[in-house]
Amino acid sequence: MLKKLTRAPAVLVAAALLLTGCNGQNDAGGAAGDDPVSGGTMRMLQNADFSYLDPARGWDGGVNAFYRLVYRGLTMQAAGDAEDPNAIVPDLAESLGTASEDGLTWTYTLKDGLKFDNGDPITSAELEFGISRAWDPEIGIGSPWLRNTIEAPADYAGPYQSGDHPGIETPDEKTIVFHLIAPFPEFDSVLAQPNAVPFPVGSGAGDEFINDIIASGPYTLETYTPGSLIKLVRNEHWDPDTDDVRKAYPDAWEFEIGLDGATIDERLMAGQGADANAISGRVQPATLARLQAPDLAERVETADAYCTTYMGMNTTKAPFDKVEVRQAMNYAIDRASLQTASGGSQLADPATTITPPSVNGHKDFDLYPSEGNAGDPEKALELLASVGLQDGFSFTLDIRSQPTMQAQAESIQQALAKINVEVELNVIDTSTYYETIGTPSQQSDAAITGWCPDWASSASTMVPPLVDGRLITDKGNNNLAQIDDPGINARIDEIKAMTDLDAANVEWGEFDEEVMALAPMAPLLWEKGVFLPGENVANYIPNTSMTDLTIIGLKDPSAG
Amino acid sequence: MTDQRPLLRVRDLTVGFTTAAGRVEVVKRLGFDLARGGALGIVGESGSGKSMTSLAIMGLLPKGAERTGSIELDGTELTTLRERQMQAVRGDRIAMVFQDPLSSLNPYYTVGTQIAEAYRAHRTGVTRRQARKVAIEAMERVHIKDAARRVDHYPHQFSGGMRQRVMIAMTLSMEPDLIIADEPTTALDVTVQAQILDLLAEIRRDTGAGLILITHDLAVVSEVADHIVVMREGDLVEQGTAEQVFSDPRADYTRMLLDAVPRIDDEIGLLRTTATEEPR
Amino acid sequence: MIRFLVNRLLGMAVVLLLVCLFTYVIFFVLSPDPAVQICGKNCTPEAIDRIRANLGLDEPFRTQFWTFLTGLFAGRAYGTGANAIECAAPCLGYSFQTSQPVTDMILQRLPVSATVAVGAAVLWLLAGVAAGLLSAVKEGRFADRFIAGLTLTGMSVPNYVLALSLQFLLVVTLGWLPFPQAVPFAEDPGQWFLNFLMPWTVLSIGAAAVYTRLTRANVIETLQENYVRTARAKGLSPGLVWRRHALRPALTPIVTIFGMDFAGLLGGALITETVFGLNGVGKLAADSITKNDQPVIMGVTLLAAFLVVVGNMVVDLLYTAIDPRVRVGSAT
Amino acid sequence: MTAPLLRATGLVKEFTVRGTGLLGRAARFRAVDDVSLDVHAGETLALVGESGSGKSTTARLIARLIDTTSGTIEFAGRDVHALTGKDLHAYRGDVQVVFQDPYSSLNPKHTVERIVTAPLVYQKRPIPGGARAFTRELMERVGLDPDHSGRFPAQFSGGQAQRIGIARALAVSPKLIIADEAVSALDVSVQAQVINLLRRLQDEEGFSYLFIAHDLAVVRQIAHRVAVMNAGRIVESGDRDQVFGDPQDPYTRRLLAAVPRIRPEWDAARRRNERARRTVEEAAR
Amino acid sequence: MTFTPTELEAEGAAGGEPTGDPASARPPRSGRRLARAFLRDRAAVACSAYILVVVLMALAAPLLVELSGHGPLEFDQAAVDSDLGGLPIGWGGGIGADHWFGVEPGNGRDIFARIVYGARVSMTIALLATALTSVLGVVFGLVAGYFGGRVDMVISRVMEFLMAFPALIFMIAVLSALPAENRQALLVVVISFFGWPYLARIVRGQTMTLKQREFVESAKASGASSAQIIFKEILPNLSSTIIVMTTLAVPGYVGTEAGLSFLGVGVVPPTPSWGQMIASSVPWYAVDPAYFLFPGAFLFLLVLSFTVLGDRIKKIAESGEARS
Repeated sequence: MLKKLTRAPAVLVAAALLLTGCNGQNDAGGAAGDDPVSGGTMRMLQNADFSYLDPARGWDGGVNAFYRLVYRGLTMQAAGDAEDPNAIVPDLAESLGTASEDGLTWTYTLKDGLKFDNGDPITSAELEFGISRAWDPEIGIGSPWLRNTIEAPADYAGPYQSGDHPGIETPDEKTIVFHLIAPFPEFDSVLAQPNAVPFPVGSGAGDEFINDIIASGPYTLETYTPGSLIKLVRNEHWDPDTDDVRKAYPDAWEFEIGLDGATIDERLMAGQGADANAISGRVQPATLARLQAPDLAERVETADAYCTTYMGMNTTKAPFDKVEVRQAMNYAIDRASLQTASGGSQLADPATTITPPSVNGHKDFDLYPSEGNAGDPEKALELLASVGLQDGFSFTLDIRSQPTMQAQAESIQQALAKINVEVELNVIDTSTYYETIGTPSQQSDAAITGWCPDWASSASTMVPPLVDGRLITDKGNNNLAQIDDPGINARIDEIKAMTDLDAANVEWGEFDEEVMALAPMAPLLWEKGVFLPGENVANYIPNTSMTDLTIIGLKDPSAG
Repeated sequence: MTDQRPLLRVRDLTVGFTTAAGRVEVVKRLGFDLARGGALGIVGESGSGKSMTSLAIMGLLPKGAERTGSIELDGTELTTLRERQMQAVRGDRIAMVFQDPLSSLNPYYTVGTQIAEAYRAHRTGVTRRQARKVAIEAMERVHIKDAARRVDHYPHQFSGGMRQRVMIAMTLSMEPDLIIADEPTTALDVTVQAQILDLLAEIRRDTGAGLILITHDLAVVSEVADHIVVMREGDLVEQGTAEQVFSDPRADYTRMLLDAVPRIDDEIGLLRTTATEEPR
Repeated sequence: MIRFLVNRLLGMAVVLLLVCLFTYVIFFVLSPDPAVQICGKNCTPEAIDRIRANLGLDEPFRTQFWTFLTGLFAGRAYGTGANAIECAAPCLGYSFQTSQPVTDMILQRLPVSATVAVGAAVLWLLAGVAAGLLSAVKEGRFADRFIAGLTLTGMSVPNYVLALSLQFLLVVTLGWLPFPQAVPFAEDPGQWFLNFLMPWTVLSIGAAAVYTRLTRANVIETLQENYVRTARAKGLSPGLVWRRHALRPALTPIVTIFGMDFAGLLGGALITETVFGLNGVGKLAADSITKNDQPVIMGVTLLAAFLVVVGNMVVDLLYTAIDPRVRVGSAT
Repeated sequence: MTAPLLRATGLVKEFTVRGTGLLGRAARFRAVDDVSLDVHAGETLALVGESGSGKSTTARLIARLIDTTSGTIEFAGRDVHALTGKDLHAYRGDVQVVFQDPYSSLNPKHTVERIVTAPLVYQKRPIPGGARAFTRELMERVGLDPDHSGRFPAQFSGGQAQRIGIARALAVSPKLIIADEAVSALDVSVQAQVINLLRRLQDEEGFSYLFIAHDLAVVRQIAHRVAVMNAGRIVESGDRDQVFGDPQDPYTRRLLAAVPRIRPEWDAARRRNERARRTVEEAAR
Repeated sequence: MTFTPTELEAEGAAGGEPTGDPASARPPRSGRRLARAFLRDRAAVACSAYILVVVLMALAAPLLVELSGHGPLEFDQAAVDSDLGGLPIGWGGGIGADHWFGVEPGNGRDIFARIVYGARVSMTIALLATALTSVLGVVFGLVAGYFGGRVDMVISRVMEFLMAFPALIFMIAVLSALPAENRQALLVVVISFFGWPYLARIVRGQTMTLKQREFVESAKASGASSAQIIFKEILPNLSSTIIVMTTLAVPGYVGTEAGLSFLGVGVVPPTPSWGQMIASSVPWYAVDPAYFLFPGAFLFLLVLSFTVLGDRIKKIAESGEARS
């Protein structure tokens, strides 16, 4: 769900640290011997603060997991321990949406007994209001999918300035109808986005939701000290009977923010006092060695990658305008060394495709194989020689001033030195990195970045945004390769139109391979996660995309 | 004088420093007497050791200085006294007036506090009020006008001459037997100098205290002292009554010094100097 | 006195204005357009324009700066219509990253920074003055030389190196202390003390070394003053000479320097707070720098400068109170 | 009578004094108040007074080290204030200053040679015969060992250092030397030597002295004419013998009365004894 | 990070000598006597020796790396264990004949080579910053102190402003906002920009004292121009102060550079720097203390050596001035 983040570094850090979720593979064996029990306070130790409490503004893996505790939408991603955790299931709605024949009108019916934390009922009007906030120019800076799919006049500027949303109908309190711009078979996924949630009509203007929450989910806000502490307590008006997914075992949540990564790991390993009830994001590479100790090893949880770290090559600049050169890069890069530099085999896998295995629609292939993934310089040199570049060349690689990415860049530098290619690193401050590489006039020859799907139920948000030539913009561009291939563009339209989502996913896998034959990018790594929940934590199923916090509980609520 | 014993009797006083370059003696085997109520002038040019002599008597030599010889005050040998006993002597029996009254007064306390300090240190059970009264009296005795008000002023609020009066007042509170004045007028203008010298004479007359006046100015010493000690580079060059030293000096050095003094009422001509300066 | 105060206040205002202007210009000129950052990943040129207008970034620099200044004293409003946000004085603006009012963000962090600063200051003042006195008394002897060695070491160890070493030794290896967390005093005084002990130590060690040396030098120098000789000539006991005539003049300059150092510290101990993960103003600064959150950086910078300048002034006034030479004009 | 070498008319110098005390206002303090004086070629005019009387300020005004508030100074018929560039350099050569504290007035980091030749260097004038020889000659003239031209001031005694200061003044062959308390910091025996030196040099070179001093006895030994200053004003001036012998102004009288003296009868006795001793010695020979 | 100039300045102000009376009438001690006094001081000699080692290390870095066999940027996958998060294989972070100081976790770069090259960065930046600071501080201090009045007021206000400024916050903010190229030159400029007032304040004070001395008036009476008085008459009298102050400033700048690198705004990777090595060793110190220990110890010793050296030079200079 997380797109590459053009925005704050906070987002990335949070995304990296806050993990959860379920990843298909159920390894819940080890620690989860005991089942979660209701009660107690669950603690979360994290480095960065959440971006925004207001779901119309925030949109990243970390905060999305948090929103799930306090907000409800019409649909949602399935529980972390579900058979297919990527699936979309109904939440406030009785069932998934019903599309009209032409695919332009989607209708949903609300469950009974839905209430906000103040006891007011949630009706279709509150949903329409909450969803229309996405159009407010100042507030609606979160997920763009509502705006991308639902029909609205160009001058519609949200409920505060323009009033009711013309593209959403509420024929009665329990029915809500959406009119789309164009058919969109995956519209249920759009409504699972965090900004498609209800709010009392008229609330949330200005900075009201900067420090406050009007909850529809099982918890509501007790205290918020930005940058240091968030406390959640039970929302007494949340009715478990209306919620098939959330378990909400703990009575309260405490998010302790602003801790150093190493400190978090130390505290989790020590597990003193309340830290036994704590969870956190990925452990640091340095901690892995210490997790070999038997008592710690049995607490360890792992999660697969949902994002792909890749090096985009600017096909408008020589010599990356030649497909042979781009393929040579794919051959030459030493993914084994990249893997070690990024934390070793437990934290990263070499990536050979654009779509990671845990995203529906992944197809396993490797067009540029090498032994032990350590790179094939001979093959690369051959390719370079075929275009007369056997003596090498030099190019500039944009990277973020962040240790792991620097280590990755240095690894690429070393590997390409073997084929006489000199890499100059252009270190860009984290706060301006995505702005720079997203501006074609400023981007250099190549850049390292990552990409995650906006929803994992299909690869439709994984590959196309990176290669659709029609999406190249002057600012905020995601097609770093700036590749604009009519064949690719046509294939995207073709697959997107398919209403059979499973069949479409098979096509996305094929499409991935077709794209990689042109090598507009070199997939580098799938960065996985290793997690260390506290001893007293049960049913913790971490996920590198979004961990499902709503199913976690304590084994013994009286402890800690 | 009923008591034949001198008030102060100094014998073989030697002050030396041991430095990396060897031992340096700044006062060498000095010996002199001061009669009860007498005024002794110690004269010498810079580096003659006259100030070290006064500090040696007070037992206030700087760190690293070694003192040998004998200093008897009224029959008491001072060199063998313990520090605590010496404290009782200082301020009470021997008082000292220093050259630079500004730096010799603590800028942080009122002059009254500083004048009364000695009194309070040597008398037990003195109340604040009594001490203040003593200070005012002492200031009145040195002719500081409006003493009751000025007792609460700080040193920097006084002029140079007044500060020196404060210093003198400080010595008076304990009625000492001996006052040592080390270049008390050097920093002062000539008219003020005359007043301070008069004041010292007056106090001596009134209290009967002995006075040691240390100065480089032969004219000053001639006006105040009845006995003279002439020093040069730590050596005692000559001593005797003032009249004898001034009218019939024995040592060449004394004669040279006297020749070099410009006179306000003597003939004008080349000043007679016998010393030749050799570059060091 | 009043005149002195007025002059001092004016001087202070000038310096603060300079700080404001300087910071503002630097960030105005150097920084990437904050509107683009705020706008996020799905941005349109119109959206950027709207954000710029909201933040007043479309105004000429002079107007912007003036609005900023008036915001400081009178408050200001952001945006228009239903979404307008009132920012009461002293308004330092809103964080670009979190939309929190900068003033609130700083105020929330201030208690932690103050705890760190006060504890460290007490520690270094006590340790520094005590060691300095001991050193002066034992001048040239073993204790003096030993302390001299310690102070040189203390002055030389970079505080993050010290912080990491201590944490490794006392927390990770020996487990004697907890990982520092900002435990409020009221919650658990014992834990509060244990948690803050390391930050205090790290922060105070360099200053303690400097204060030791200062105290030693001042005391030794004061002991050579003529008035100390006068005091001894009056027959005062060594204790009295020390207490009345050596310590007060020797420690007065230390008070003044202490005031400034302490004020500087209140504005946040950036490295110590960052290394120990304490959410104080210093860490706020570090965090907002990585996020290029200009209003917060500006706010913290201004606060720190303000504290230093005010600290300077307080020290000046204090000095006036302590030193009669300044307090009472000369009569001549 | 010829025109004076130096004529100062109606000199005034005011300083702004920072306000003191509560709400003190900046005040103007008149350090020199309507001072007029003449110095003729070859003569010594002594300016006497106690501290704060304005005599040193007057000296600095004349040396153009500070600017006057009002009044005029003429040197050899030219208005000193109007001088610039070359003319000012020429004036700097004609008028030299010897200061009170020899150590303070000699740069501790410079050698004698550098100190002595500095005025010529600063005025961009050639050094006759080269720096080394020139320095040696000057040192000889003021009674210093020429071999010591490479030494630093601190390696000399006070009297010697003051001779270096005099040598520096001589380097540019001045017409007027302003001696600002030039002998007051010296021990009495050394003072006598330096006074003698100053007198001898005047005899040899014929320049004038403006002799600033607080010590009346010294002044009496060296001055031709005397001006007494008090609180910024000249209260009395005239020939030496007239001022010392028959002071008109009460302040002058007070000043004279305060000078400590060795009793004349002792001095007389000493002279008698000296003569007697000399006679005995001669007879013995 | 300790931004040491403040401390120096504080000490200078109250600690006496440099501010005291720089031009007291003492003979300049001959160079040989100073050298002898210096050589007798064991601590000073030891510190100089260490500094010399670091300097030589920096100068001979390419040569040393040739000897040790690994460049500062070279990866060595064989030396780290990918399955343990990239932990170096072997005792003490991989110390052995191949890697003298062990290797960096994750990529297996040779720590010895990085220390050696890191010395270059530390020394260059600290020395250049010291030089620039000294020039600025001396010139502005002299000008302010000598001319006084309005000139002094302007310069003093600027100094006050720079000293009131939270320099560290600002340095980080500016450095992170500026483009990364020429980071080293930028570091020097930024450090000096905030560093000069501390020296200038002392120089100003001493100049004001020296200006009162009669040799200045004497030079003026001899026709010297202001520039001549400032640079020929006054400046030589400040030499010992300047030497002492600059020696004492070097450790501050070594620390500042390392601190900024530690905070991630110093030199740009992959250029090695001690501060940066320490920063990247933080997560590892529990499992691989050697990675923290080497740069930490080298940095600490360098700062300590400069501090002790400055302290000793100050003492020797003072005793030279105190002895007549």
